[in-house]
Amino acid sequence: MPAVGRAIDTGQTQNDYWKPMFDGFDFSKKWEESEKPDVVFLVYNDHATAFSLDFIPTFAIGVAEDYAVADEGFGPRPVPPVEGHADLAWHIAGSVIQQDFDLTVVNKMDLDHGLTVPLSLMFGQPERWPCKVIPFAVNVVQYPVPSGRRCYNLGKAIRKAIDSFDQDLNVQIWGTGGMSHQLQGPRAGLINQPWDQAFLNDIGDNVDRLVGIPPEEYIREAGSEGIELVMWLIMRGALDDQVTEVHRHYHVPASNTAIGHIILKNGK
Amino acid sequence: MPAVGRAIDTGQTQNDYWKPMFDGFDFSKKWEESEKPDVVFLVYNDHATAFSLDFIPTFAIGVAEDYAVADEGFGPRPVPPVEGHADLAWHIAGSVIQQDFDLTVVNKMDLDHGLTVPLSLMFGQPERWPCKVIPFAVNVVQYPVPSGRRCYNLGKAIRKAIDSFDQDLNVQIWGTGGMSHQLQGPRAGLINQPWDQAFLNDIGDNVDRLVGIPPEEYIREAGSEGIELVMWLIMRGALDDQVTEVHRHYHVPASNTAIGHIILKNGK
Amino acid sequence: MTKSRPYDDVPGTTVFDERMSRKGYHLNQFCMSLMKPENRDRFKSDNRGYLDDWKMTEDQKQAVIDRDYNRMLSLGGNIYFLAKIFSCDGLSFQYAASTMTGVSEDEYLKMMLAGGRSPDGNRYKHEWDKSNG
Amino acid sequence: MTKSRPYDDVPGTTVFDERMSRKGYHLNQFCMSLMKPENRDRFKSDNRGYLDDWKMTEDQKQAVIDRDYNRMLSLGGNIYFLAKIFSCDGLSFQYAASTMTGVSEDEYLKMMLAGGRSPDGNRYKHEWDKSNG
Ligand SMILES: [Fe+3]
Ligand SMILES: [Fe+3]
Repeated sequence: MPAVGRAIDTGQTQNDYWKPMFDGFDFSKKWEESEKPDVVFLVYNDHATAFSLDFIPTFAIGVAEDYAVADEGFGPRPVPPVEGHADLAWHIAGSVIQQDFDLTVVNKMDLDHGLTVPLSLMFGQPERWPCKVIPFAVNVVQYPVPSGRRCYNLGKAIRKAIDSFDQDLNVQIWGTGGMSHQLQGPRAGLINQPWDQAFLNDIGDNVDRLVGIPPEEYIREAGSEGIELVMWLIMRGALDDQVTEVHRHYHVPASNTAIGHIILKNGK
Repeated sequence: MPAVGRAIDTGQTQNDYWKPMFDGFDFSKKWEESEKPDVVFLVYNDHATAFSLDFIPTFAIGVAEDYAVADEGFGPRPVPPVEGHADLAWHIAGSVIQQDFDLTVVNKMDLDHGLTVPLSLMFGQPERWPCKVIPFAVNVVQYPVPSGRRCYNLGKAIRKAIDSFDQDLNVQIWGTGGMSHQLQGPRAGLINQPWDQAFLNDIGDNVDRLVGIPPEEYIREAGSEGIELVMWLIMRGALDDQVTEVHRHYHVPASNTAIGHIILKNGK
Repeated sequence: MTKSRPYDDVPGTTVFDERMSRKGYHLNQFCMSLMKPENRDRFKSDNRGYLDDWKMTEDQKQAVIDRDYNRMLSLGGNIYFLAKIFSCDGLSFQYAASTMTGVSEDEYLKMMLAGGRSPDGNRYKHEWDKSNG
Repeated sequence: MTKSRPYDDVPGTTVFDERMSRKGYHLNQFCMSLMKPENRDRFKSDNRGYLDDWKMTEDQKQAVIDRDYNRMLSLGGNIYFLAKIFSCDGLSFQYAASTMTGVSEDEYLKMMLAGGRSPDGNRYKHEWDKSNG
């Protein structure tokens, strides 16, 4: 979210307000340093930046060699541009379209905080991002948004595509998006900690429950922007049926939002 | 195709070259006059007009109130602008996305000959088109294109959406695109009349065969641009399983292309 | 389509479906334009003049000038688009959210520090009607 | 990915898959620019000068200047994009197609009037190799 980006960009991560949140990422940053991914397949939502109402793709995959950082109304964030992995991205696009997912293929788009804040949280403030990124944008702005089940099945198709790629790469899948939050209207500020905790509890070993949650439950229980959690199901679909939890962190508040993250690795 | 548009726009439809082709539409024009559709759901392909390589949607539905006629490099065709049917288009978009087709929703796009030439062929040269149009663009330019089976199933989802709309409208589905043709390379000019005739023979009562045709068969047998025929399968999917053939016409050549059309109505 | 939706009974919340999107198209496209610095400058120096370039309703323009975000939401604005307005004003999501809830930014901040707004009593419109009635 | 595809053995045909699309991105985007009259005017009055504004390879630029459509295809051009060039020249698809087949427009027209190019002998590359060898 923009406020987290600003805290990072203005050096406020260690003040009383932000420290507990950023501390939760210490482990994850070290873990990334040891894992050294070649590519992150980064599932995120564009926040009315690359896509206006003129053109609203349900799922869009970036196949470019590089991407600029967007100006969302207050100048671009001071972070490095993002390098793509065109070979793998095109391979996934082709494979997933042939598995009956009707992607929009994108050669040019600016990337907003939905993509760059997760990079900052996991990689800090390097001169250059330590790996390549395939941006995968999901429409969670204009209803109807894709169902949780559709997202989960898409994850499975992406996994099949990655497994059939003929280069040996260390690929991570990130599902992003705040946990419960609502940014709009008289109900703004809604946070549902028990609901979020149940989501974190089930994403590893009981994802079937999560896959069946209808959009109105996200809105009612997790706030209008809690719908972003369907993106986590794409990540989950791309992993093995059996996974091991490596790390988990949950914190309230980050500005208007409950922020949670969980690291899962394939196999028990 | 552009040449057909030019023949219409420059008053050459009755010369020796074009007359046999245009005569094949006499029946169909009269049929449209008696049918008086309220809305045509028009499945077509954008020919690098509204969509550049920057954004390539597999399936895009137009939900706008109106659309301009595109300038494809020689000025816009002298035909009326196209009126949309936003109510029905949004209803279909919502329903079809919830049936797991990952549409791109479009509020603004200029329409090229892929959409306006079929309108001219069926409606002639009116001051104003006699009905509203929902443009539905299918990617048949950038491979991989959607499979015939995916298109056919999409047609079924569109039908379900139209049937559940709460206004009583006379809606027609048009699938467009040339039959066999190849516009490029040393093999340009390929026409496969027996293959086309078999396609016309089977689209009514033996569509299962057509649904299984892989892209390489279209390319090999019907020319690189023959792949446009997958769009006919969206139309077919939207009709009843049992249909009656009302009219059929096939002619070679129209410039580089075999031109065919068939009118099917629901039920035996 | 004005059919009811399963989320219509959530209180204090505007779901950006096609009913809202069709109302708010020009309002939201105006918001997108503020991603360009030159447009922000023009808008800042003359709100009204800049807005008059857009096919927005008078109500929409006035709501923007008033920075009345709840009104903008009811007129088809989507929060991610509207964010371009308060970003251009140099204000945060937290500030904007507080104005929508009718409490001061400070009170809102305190609520968030205390764990945010509870879902209890905030799931259904009838729960709000009761507490107001 | 340079894996072979089931259509690679079709002769005289370039299928616009990602291998071609990645080569031809800037060439094709240049073509799209010719949908604007002012760009057509600039291009017509100075092909080379206009092309130098685009991140195209020298080979691509020369192929455009030469109106060598087969060469443009081999360098990643897609026929629907390339159509903007011959449309801008006031030429037809039929003319452009004839230049790609190496016969005169008149001969090409006659072939089409006689029912077009038969698929027989034109389905597989080995059929063409044989007839050339
Ligand atoms: Fe977000
Ligand atoms: Fe065509």
